[in-house]
Amino acid sequence: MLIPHPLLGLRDAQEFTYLGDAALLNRPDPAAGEAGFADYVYLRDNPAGVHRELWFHEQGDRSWLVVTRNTLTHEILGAELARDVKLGGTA
Amino acid sequence: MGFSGFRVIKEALTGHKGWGPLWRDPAPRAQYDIVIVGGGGHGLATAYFLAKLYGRHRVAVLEKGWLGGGNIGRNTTIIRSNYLLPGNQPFYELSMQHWERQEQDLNFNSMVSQRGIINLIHSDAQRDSFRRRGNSMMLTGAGARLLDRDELRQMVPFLNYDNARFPIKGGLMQTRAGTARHDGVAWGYARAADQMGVDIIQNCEVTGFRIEGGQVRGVETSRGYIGAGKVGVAVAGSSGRVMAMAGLRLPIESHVLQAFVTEGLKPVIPGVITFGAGHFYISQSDKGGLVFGGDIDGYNSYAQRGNLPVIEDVAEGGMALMPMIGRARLLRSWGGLMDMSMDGSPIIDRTPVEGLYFNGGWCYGGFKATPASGHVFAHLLATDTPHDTATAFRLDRFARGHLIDERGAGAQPNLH
Amino acid sequence: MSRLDLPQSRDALIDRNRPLSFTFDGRPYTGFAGDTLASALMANGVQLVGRSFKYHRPRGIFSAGSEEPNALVTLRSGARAEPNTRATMVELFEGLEASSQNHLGGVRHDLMAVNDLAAPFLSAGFYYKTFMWPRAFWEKLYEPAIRRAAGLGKLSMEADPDSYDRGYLHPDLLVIGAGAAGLMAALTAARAGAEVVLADEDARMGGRLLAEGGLLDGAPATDWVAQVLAELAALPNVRLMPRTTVFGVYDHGIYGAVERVSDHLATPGEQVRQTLWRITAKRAIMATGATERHIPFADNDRPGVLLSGSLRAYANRWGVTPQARATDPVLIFTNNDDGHRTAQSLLARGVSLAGVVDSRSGARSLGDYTTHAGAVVTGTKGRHGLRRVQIRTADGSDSWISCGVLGVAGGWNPNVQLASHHRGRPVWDGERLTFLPGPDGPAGLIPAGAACGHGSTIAALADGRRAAQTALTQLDRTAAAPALPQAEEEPSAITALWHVPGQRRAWVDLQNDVTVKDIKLSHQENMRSVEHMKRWTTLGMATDQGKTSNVTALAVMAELTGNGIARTGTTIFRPPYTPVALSVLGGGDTGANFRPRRLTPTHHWAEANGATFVEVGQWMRAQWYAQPGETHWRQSVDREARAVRAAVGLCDVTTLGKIDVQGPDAGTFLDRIYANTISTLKPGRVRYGLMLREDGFLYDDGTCACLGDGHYVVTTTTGNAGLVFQRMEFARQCLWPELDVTLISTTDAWAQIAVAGPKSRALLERVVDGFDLSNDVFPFMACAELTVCGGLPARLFRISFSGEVAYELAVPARYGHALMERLMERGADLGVTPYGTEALAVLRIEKGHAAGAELNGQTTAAMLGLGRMVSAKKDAIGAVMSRREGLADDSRRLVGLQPVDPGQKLPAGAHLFAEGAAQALATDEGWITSACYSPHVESYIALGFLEKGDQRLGEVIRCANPLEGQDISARVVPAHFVDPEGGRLRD
Amino acid sequence: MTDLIPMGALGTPDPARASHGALTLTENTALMLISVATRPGTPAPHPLGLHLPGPGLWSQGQGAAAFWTGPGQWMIETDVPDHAERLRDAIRSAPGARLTDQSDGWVCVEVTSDAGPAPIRALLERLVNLSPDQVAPGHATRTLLHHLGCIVIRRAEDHLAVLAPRSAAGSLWHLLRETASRQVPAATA
Repeated sequence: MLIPHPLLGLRDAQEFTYLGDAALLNRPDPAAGEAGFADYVYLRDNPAGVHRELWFHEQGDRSWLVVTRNTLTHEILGAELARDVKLGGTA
Repeated sequence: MGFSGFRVIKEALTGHKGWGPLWRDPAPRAQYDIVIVGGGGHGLATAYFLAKLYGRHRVAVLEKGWLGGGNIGRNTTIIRSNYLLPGNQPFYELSMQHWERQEQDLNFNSMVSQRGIINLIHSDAQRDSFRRRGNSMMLTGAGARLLDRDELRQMVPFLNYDNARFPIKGGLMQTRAGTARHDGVAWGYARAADQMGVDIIQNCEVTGFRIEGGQVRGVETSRGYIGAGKVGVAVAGSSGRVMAMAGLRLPIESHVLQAFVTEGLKPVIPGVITFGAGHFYISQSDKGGLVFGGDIDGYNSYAQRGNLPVIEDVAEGGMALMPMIGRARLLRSWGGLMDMSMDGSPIIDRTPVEGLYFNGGWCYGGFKATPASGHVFAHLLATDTPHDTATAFRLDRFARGHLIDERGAGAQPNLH
Repeated sequence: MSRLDLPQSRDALIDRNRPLSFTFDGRPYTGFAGDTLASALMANGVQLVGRSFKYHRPRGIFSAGSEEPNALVTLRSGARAEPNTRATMVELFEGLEASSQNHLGGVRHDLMAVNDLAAPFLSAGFYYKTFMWPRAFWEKLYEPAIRRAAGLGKLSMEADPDSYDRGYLHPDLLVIGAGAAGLMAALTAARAGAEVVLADEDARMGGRLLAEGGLLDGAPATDWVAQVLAELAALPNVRLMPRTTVFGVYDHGIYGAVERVSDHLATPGEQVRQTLWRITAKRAIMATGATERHIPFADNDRPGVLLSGSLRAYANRWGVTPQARATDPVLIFTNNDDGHRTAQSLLARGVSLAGVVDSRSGARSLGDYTTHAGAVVTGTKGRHGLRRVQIRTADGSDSWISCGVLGVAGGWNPNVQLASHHRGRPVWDGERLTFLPGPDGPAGLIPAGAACGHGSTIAALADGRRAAQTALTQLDRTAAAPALPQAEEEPSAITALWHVPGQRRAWVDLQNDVTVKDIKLSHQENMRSVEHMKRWTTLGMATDQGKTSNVTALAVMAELTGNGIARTGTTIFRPPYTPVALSVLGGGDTGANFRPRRLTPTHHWAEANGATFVEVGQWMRAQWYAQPGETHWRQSVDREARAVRAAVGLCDVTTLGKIDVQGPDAGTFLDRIYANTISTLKPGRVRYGLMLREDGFLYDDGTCACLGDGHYVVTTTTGNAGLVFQRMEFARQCLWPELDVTLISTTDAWAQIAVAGPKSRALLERVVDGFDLSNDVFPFMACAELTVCGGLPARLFRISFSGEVAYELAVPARYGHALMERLMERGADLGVTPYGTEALAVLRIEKGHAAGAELNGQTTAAMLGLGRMVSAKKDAIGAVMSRREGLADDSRRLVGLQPVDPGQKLPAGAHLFAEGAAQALATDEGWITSACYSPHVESYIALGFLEKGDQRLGEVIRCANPLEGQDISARVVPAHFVDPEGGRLRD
Repeated sequence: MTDLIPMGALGTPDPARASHGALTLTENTALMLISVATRPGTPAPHPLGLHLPGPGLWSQGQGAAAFWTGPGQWMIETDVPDHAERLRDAIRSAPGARLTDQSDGWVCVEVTSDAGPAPIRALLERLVNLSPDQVAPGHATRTLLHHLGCIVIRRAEDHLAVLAPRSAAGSLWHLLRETASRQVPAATA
């Protein structure tokens, strides 16, 4: 696969480490308690289709990216710096 | 009519005219006591055990494609009961005991071949952790042997003992482990269940659940509505998709695991060998193909196919472990859809929807579990209580913190 | 037979001036440069080349390409022996050795051919129905016999002696196949300036143009091929890759390809044998051509029966036909015009023709030969090679025709495989009677030419150009369309004939011995889905991946279901396109350099000082340093551990991960990373920290040193360094990007040496540059930046893993070796001793420090007795989830264990049970995590997790290791075997 | 100054060197590396006027060069010790800039060709999965060399530098030598 790195262009996915659903950006407040954290840590939409997900450019610039990818076709629809997504509040 | 060597001879002499369908293709009835969603190994085994052990015959298995077309027909056929944790090991040992009488129980030769599995040891620390695991196996009667380097070398002389990046220091062996013919398992269960009256309905895709007042009433399908007293879902990699139709989110991600087979070769590999340090495991099929695999690709996928880096990684592992396989050729590679759970262990439980039961989260280990999974899921569906060997496979264990994490990898499915 | 006598001008593809000798099954033969092994065998009249998989029937060469199902040989010998090699793809070289396979007692007199007599019992799926009784016989008798009979060739069991390369290409356009369509596509794109890679599996580019013997622009097509290749070769933006098979299509335009760099040579010499290319192409053109299909009829599997187009290729490209005797005439069986083109080619080359059997009523000859219109072939004779063919003519009468070769032309199947690699299904074209690439193929892959049904030369050329123009447009390039060469029309006029019905066996899959009857039985047994049929009969699972059988089988199935082919469906094709050697897929280093190794700065010093090394993650670490006279590792380890307790020891701890954390918010950030509080740490101080995963389990431990305001150094365990860095970056970028903090990994920059033991201060005082090491100024858990050895910048941490007074001294890595030497030299009178990871482990077990075995991802802070470190006052990763009932109620605690009999060894991995309890998983109370012999305690000791262990001190329990037949009594003791009060390390 | 004698990353006091055909591999032991980090989004500093380039790029200045390593992060290279000291001072005084000395964190192998760019291109094709424009002169990037994480700097058409973690120097050297020593046909592109 090729990941369209927003700063570096197309890079082979082998340079990246995958984490999972980009919902992991939305870490709950401690007030959410165990139940809130259990949802965050364990439950996934796991869609067959468009999926926003986190990739780490471990063998590259060490950026975490939010990649939008179709899990049925592997087509990639876009990639953003996770930091920008988080700061922009669009996670 | 039963299968036997005698019958094969008789049919051969009379032009094979007497062989009938292995199973019927019935039209779906309006209502069943129990509907199983998923005509893979686990679904078919569940139906078989419902009929065989629990006297439930008004049972249908709904399969969206052709029966046995999912992971049961695309795995690397390994059977073993070499687990560490008490939540897992008795269950897999139950499965192993079923495997040992599979042919006789089903009157179908699924070619269970107990030629052993060896997990290679590369360091003292790994030997310690395998000793802990081997003792769990001993304590459940599964049996285990800790092999030193010399014993191992006698058994599998062709490994790279002398110039390895990860030196081979021994192995943990389960002699009762081995392989079975994957398609044969699906067909064996399908035929036996069908003979006991279970309706196996192929090309019937479930498109929704009918839930009234928190109670499941039946399923909408591509072949119309089918009423059901209870619905059991056993759809492996499609778990997320199917359970979402009942409004449930799961601690599961779907991932792709690739598997590989070489051209046919005369016998070389005596049993199953797994090389954890190099992410490679291998056995040889009855037809002579070397069947091997490695890690999952590592990203969420429903595509049933993988990519080159893992293929190269697996082949590298193979070459590093046994450089004599270099001139064998990869014939075919394919991908299966793995229902990777958050702690690497399965879920067999009731759900918040009354009458809806779930069986999934098998990661890449579903094949070996097929008989026990069918047995305990049937038990749950029939009795509403978990089977003794499956009490830990609860859905709420994640929220409550009772994880069954063999690898200690935490809530990241692609690390299990 | 001998070569066809041809005018040189039309026979340029073999070089008759370069004879090459080779052997097959030990017998010497001669061929020419340009031959394949198959064409050379034909030229020598060798017809029988192998045996089939199940029935061990005689097999001859069936095709002229990579689809070959029959002529599989073992090429070469010894460690280079390569089983199951297609004779049709092997370029002849001087001294080539090949042998036939899958027989017992010679290919002519195979004893296993007895299977053929038992064929009625070996029907599709027979093995699922029998071999079940008695149970024990399966593994002992039936299965070994089946396994011995199965398989094809043999592995040499020797390591592959050749080397392999791997490479990466990034063209604009990859053209797969250099036939008419591929060449035209490459030419079009190349002239437009695109970066083009043109790959073809054949040694010689040209595809079917080399085989047809036709004319382009009035000259031999091979002239046009040469001219195009010359132009392409001269262009800087084109890379021609003959002998290169594109075997798989992966995501986002990535193609796997294998270049057979030196397989055409006797040995690779200095070169690699093969190269694995990963080609990332913006667009690709699939000009992979088509494979001819055969028509099953009774006994259609004899040597001498082959594909008609291949017969034509052998005659035109290599100047041979495959009769055992040169005078035997050739017969053609066809259902379309293509069979007649073979007849024409053969006539033109002076081959004696027995005629054309054409299933189409009204078919006419295209030359001077007999055509049996409306006739079909109904049988054959000839034990090891074809002698006679039975035909049923239009009027229903049967007759026998003597011939040595039968070419079968059943129409062409486009090679759609690559287009199916993303699981897209081919679609049925009822007019052309073929499957074509479907609309849901891989993005960016454009089928062209015969691969999408444009099989005639003229159509393929035009379609290749069209495909290239499409690709160029998509790449925003404009291109002039090169003129197409003039070619003749080649009509097909196919009428459906999928098999000739009859009572006898008619083979569909020649290698796996699947017949029309097997497919019928499969249908009868309700194995009707195509996938079920395939799996029940093993059809299409042969080494050709069904290239010669799948479509035909599907047509037979469609006939049985009455549903038509389009509705019967198709199986999809999986990579690789043709089988690929594992050695090239796993190319590169397979031995000690299989994976990178990291060496410590003192590695070479340790090597020179008798160290034995051990792999720890990626690192090689000194395990112990054997001194002269020490014959057992325990002697060395005990000595090293004692030296640390009594004097001073040195251990390279560079491998611990080091992360530089800087920024005004660094303290706040670290508070969220660590379970305990860090922000209160003052410059010059170090704190022990615990990291949890977000699920509340222990993840890593280590120290955090504060070097100055907003500047910390985090250390991690050796194995987790990369992961911890990744998680910290996750926290920095994804969870709290508002914090101003930066992270830099500095693991490799510093050589860090632990100086441990009561005399460590005395030793260090001899190397520091006037730095006050007294306890008051530099107490336990202090750190400083300083200089040593006359001005070398260094960092000093007063931390201890052993429980003794201890320091870790870090200097720039390039000075690590010299520092080690200096410390050894300055400490000689103090008894300074280097120690390895074994002694390190002994010391930390004695002190009760957790390491990898205790931090295995399944344990909690509370289990280590460190529950209080998880601060309830702040938010940190894992804090909330660590309070879940399953973790909070886990009452297993880390304890020490000492055998009641001090001579007994406690094995790590033993399970713990109460004395007298039945030993089962249900009564299991824990396990031993780490164990060693303690020279300090003078007994074996261990650490382990035990149910309520903190409340059971003094109790005698059982350590069960049934795996090795042990059951040992041990006393529960505190997990500190040395200095439980911690006075020594604060001295 | 210390009397300790520094050791090359390959375990030899002198820089390692090897030649294969047109390619020469030399361990660059004189190189000093200084990592500069700023809060992402803040302007890049210009220590002593040195231009810190954008993503994927390497730029050469007076007595020093710099390449981008990540958002808000650069590595500065110099082989002039005094200049290194001045650069460190300049970075320390730049607002918000953080300095980490990495001179000993990496091994650097300079690969030069005496037959023009073709041997370098052919070597690159077999080392890294990057398109030619990503490794064109003036580019630098961290990537995978087989299984080893490295930084590749294209200093010129005929000059490549490869940096690997210092501890992996032996593996890098082995990898580069093996690849260079194979008979690599000159690239056509």
